[in-house]
Amino acid sequence: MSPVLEMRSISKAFTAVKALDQVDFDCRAGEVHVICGENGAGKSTLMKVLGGSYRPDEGEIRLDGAPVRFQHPREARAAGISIVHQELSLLPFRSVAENIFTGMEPTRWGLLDRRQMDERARALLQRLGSSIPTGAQVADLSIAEQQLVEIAKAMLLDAKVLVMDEPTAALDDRDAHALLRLISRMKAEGVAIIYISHRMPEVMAIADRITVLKDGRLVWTRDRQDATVNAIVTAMVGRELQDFYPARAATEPGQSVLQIRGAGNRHLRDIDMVARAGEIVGIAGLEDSGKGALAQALFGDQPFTQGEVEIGGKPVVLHSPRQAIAAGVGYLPGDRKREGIVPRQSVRDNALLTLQAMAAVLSLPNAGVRSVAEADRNLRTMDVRAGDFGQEIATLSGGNQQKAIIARWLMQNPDLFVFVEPTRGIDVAAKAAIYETMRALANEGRAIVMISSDLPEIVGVSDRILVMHQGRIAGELPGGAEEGAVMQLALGVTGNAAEREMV
Amino acid sequence: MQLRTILAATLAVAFSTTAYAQEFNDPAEFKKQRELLSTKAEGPEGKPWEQHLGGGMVDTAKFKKDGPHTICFSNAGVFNPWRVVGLNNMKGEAELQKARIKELIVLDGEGKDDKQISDIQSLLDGGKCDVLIVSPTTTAALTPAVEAACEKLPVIVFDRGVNTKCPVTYIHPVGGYGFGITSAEFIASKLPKGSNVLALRIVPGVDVLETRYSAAKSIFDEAGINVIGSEFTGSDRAKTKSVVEDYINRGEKIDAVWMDAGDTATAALEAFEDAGLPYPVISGEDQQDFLRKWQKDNLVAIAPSYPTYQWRTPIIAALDILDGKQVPGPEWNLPQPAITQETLASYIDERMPPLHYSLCGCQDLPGYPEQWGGK
Amino acid sequence: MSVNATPVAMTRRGFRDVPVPVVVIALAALIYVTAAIVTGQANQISAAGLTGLLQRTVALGLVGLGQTFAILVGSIDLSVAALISTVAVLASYLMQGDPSMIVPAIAACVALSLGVGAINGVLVAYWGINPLIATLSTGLILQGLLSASFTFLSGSVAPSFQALAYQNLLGVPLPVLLLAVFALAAWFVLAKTRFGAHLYAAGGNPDGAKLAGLRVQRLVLGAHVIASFAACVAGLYLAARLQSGTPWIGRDGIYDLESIAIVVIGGTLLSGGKGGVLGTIAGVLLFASLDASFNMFGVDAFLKQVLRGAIVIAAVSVYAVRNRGHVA
Amino acid sequence: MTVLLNAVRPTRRRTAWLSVNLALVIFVVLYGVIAILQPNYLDAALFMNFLRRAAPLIILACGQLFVILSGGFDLSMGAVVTLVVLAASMLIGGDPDMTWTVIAILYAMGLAVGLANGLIVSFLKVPSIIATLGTMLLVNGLALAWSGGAPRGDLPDNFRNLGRLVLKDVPLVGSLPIAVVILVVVTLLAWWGLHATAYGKRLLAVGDNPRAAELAGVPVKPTRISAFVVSALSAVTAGILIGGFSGVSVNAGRGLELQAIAACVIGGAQLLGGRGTIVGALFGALSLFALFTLLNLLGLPQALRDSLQGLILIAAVGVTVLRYRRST
Repeated sequence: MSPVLEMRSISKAFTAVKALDQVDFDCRAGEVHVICGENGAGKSTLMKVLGGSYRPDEGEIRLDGAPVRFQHPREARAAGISIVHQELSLLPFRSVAENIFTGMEPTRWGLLDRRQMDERARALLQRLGSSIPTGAQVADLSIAEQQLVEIAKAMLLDAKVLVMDEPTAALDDRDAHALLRLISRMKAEGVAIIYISHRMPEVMAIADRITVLKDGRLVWTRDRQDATVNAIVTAMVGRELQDFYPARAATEPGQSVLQIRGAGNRHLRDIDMVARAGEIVGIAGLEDSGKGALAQALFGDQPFTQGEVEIGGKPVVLHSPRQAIAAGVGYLPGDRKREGIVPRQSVRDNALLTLQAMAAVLSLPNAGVRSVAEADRNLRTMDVRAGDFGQEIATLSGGNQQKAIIARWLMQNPDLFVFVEPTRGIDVAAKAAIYETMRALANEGRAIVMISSDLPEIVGVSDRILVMHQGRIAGELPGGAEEGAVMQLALGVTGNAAEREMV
Repeated sequence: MQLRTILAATLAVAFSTTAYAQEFNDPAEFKKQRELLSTKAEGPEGKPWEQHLGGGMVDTAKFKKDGPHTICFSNAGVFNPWRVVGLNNMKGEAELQKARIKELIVLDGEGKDDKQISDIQSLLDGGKCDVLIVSPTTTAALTPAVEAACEKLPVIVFDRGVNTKCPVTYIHPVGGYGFGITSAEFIASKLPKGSNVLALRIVPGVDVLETRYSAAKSIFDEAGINVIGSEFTGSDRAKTKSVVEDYINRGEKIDAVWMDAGDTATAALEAFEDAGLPYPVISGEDQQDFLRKWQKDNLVAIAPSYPTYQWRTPIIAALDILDGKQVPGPEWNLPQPAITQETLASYIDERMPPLHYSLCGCQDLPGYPEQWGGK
Repeated sequence: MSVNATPVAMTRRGFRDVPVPVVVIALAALIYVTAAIVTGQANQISAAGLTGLLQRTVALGLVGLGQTFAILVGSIDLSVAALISTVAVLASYLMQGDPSMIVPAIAACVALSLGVGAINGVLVAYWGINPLIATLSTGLILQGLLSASFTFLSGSVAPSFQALAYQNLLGVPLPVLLLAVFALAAWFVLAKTRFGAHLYAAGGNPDGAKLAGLRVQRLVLGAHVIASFAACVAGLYLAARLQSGTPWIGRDGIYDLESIAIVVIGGTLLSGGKGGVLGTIAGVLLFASLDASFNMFGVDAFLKQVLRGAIVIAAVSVYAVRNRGHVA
Repeated sequence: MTVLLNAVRPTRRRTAWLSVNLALVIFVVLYGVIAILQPNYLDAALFMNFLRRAAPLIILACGQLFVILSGGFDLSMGAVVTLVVLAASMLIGGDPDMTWTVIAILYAMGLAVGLANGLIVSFLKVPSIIATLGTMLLVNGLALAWSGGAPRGDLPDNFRNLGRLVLKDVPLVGSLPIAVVILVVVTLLAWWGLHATAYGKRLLAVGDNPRAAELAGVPVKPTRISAFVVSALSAVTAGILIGGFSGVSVNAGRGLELQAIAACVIGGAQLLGGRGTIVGALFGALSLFALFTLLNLLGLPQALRDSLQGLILIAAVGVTVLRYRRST
């Protein structure tokens, strides 16, 4: 069977950097072709070339055998290439139907045909197994629902080629599984699907073929049967990663650093938990289980309204991030771009920000030369790769930005660290580095609370796992527990039902 | 110097589109106002706001009505001290006549023609007014609204006119040419031929101001006095001072300063003080700060006026009209005196604020001086 | 692009659900009626009084409708005041009272304003200059050229043109009808056409809109052209109403800042993507009824300014205070 | 403001001093032309006088920069200047003994206005462009209502001297206006506050990404409020200098807020926050003022001053944008 899409010798350079170098890629009708690669490997650039956002410097794209050149995304879209973007591209204040039809609005007598929009949107969503009301405003939907709208938008035109760029990054396991089921269905309908992901289990579950990119070059393309996780990871990072997850704590955890009794607020109820020095406590749960709310409460961002919290044995009030920081809490936000970095400031200033925030208002910005040196040392410890720490942080890759924010907290030396989705959207090598840092921080006697939607990560990294369901802690599991057991608690159902959900 | 000319010319060419300026040089009006300046006023002695210079009388019997009356006033706005003092005069006059007035309704146009038109409309719709006084923002713009009002009420227009004869009377002092004539003739009389005068003006394009400059310019030309510059200051003291400083720094000799309105006169004088130069001959206006400085520093100066007492006249006219008495009209020319060295002392009142206009004719009104900001 | 997905409890009922324009219109009516009753001028609630009220909305309303387009695409237009002056002056200068010049004069004004809109659009959308700075600058340039070229009231419009501003049709003043037609057209474009939907998309999420195949730059340019066209109509209306334009009617009318204020008071988001015509009309009605009420109460000119400032803040804060994020 | 945000893309740090350079270059060129036309502008005394006159605008620009860096605008500055000049004359009433007390009161008023702006933006979540538009109307109205539309009372010499007195025969510089001393002190203070304290870094972070700043422990609301306070206090300082330079006037301060914003922008500050320097604002303001002076010297029609200001603004921002583009 000849491929629907062929990309031949695609090259694209930005000023000095070659983002793509002679990359060949193709995709057949009815197959799922997964692209793997570290951040910066060129995956997104390749897809932007395909989608008409970038024009390639050299190379050729053929669709159904005919060469095409896209000047604008609209041309790619018209040619049958649909892209589900990693960053949501929705309009928050418009309805679901309006969002799905953006740029493709049906008209009747030259006017918007809203009835047709509603009907077709409803049909599309039904096909995706969703019953989101088409008139709902997108801002009122959950992230998962928004992701579905995004997919419906991409499927509006009977696409020949459907590109999904980390579509499960924002989804919890339940929603991710639903999405994977959908993909198999579309595959059966003969759509050529290009799928980008960092989640290895997912990749192995749905791929027909796998392509690995590294540093803008094609490493290899193989059938799934001929690829192993190890081979993929090795190809991605260029070396073997034996111990992806670091070893668990060798010693027994020490004294309790964090103790919560009977705490709750609008989203949380009856929270009792302990985190001890030297351990990593994983918090798992579905999207709306309250695990995010727990992190926010621990950091005083959305405070507890009842119950008691002790840190280091002393009762504390956590009504604002500042109070939490003063009480010895560090916090790595889940959304790096919106909640982590201050993009136009230097890498160094980003690392120094909390120190500056907690210092006396009119003190020297860097509290003396010492702190600059310390910031640089921490940045180097975290292996932040930047030409110069004075460079704007927005120019760094996501993984490096994340490391710089961890460096920010190293300056603060907190007793309790809250990590929210620490590796979301980060490539494999940076992931491993972050896990190692977390373990090292724990080994130095800190307590770590890690909130994550990534089940393997929860299971692989945590010493203990707390699973949340409907605003409560539904149960506790030891580190290394079966993923299924975690899921079972997260869903709040019996074992068999959970198994069914998983399929 | 040559470079400057070239630069200026290039820029001017680059920017000049269809440069268009309305003609403000009306020799007939110039002549008329020059005559009016020396016309003997008719009316009560010492009450210039009740006097008139020549002109006829109009019969108003048809407007006779039983009192007390509601007088409505559509004001252009109170965007400068002159209008603030004026409005206080009008309110003072109304207070003085309160036995005959039920209410004085004042709507403020905020300097927007469009709003003033609507204001007049809503006064008519409100149905309370017995007579309407209008001080228009711009002549042409308010004409249709005034015409509409004339059909329902007796209308009195003052300060600026309208392009219609329908109002019962149009009250105004001699006018802009008169102002320019008085001030420029004084300066010309104090300086030899070939002297330099700097003209400081507020903004371009305002009829009542342009005529002042046009009159002064022709007198200076006649007398052989050079107008070395004509600059707009926007009534901004800092700007005025800077402009004068720039002229001084340029090394030009300034023998006299002519101003089309006096509110920044003291700022202009300060520029000379700061530069350590003697004061020039100057024409200002009848504000207290200028008069005091004049007296204190023995300036060679004159203060022509566009007297604020004209704001009293419309109330008087309105009541007369509603009583069916004859009033001067259709144009009511008020005297437009100037303050000279001889009369200076009598116009200075230390109790009054610096920007108070001395020719307010308000000394006998109730509430003086507190209502006018005095002590 | 982030979509505000903070899980708001699903108990959004009551006051929060009432659309902003409705609240603002109710407020405007309340203020006006209260003023009329308290000051014993109940006749201001008559047809004549209300017509007078509507008449006050025309100029600002027209500009505001155009401004709505600019703000909806996430831009802003500060050049409208200068453009209004320019159009008003140009119209009266070209007509010089000659009815045969009405059409050429209007054509020239429209052409000029479309040009200004296009320049704004190019600077903002294609050159990437911050819209505040870009339109402030074009406004300054226009104002300067205008004041330098026309030092005074230049000519006057043709009498038959002027009549348009003063005539009634079925008891309603023509200008009010003009505003109504314009508002209806604007509403129609925004709510019923693809172009309108695309404007919302361009403002709500420019990157997303581009990926969905929209030509965002063209849309922003289009919105600016519409904003300038609306300012042109307002300028022509003012020229007709005032017989001749002065080079400062736009500036004195503060049409730039006031038009932004009414759009925002009407619930349109300054960042774009949300809002609409009804809100703008509500905003201008609020301003007009304030004006009329101040008149009825005889509020002192300076105090009026104080109250207006306070009300602008209060009106916007009523719903802005619900925002959970940071505002700058 | 999505389009606003996207207007200038984040890039290399080089651009920060590139834009400072640009303002410096513009200033040097303009002043050079002035000096060619009028060679005595190269005298120390005349340069000092130039600085004396530029001092209020520079001080305003420094204050405005704090608000711009925090991501907002302060449109109320001009009104604060008006308030200061009127209030000073009313409160002092010509009594030299009152001067220092009154100056303290003026700063208290500025503090109140700044706090009001900051609180409205931070807690009522009204976008600053609207909030400060409201306070602009409000403060201006209050000042005029209080003074009855015309200032009462004179400013005594010891108050006037702050803006007017020039010390002669000062070593090194020859003549030295008090205003220049104040200017230097204020600029150094502003530089210290912004570039030499933790506070400055917080301010940049708040303007850059308020949510991230909050989660890094920055007290976002107090920081933002303080920016408005700094801005209002700088307006008070400028008001005192303007009152001192030229005396009481109701027009003092009109339009200065836009000039201050323009100065910051010419100096390379990024609207909506995150990037900008005091040195940039300083040279931006000097450039603008040099432009005004040059136009005065050329004797060009007053109006063209606006046009040229507009052109310079577009050019300055346009060049910056193009440079950013090229470096990405």
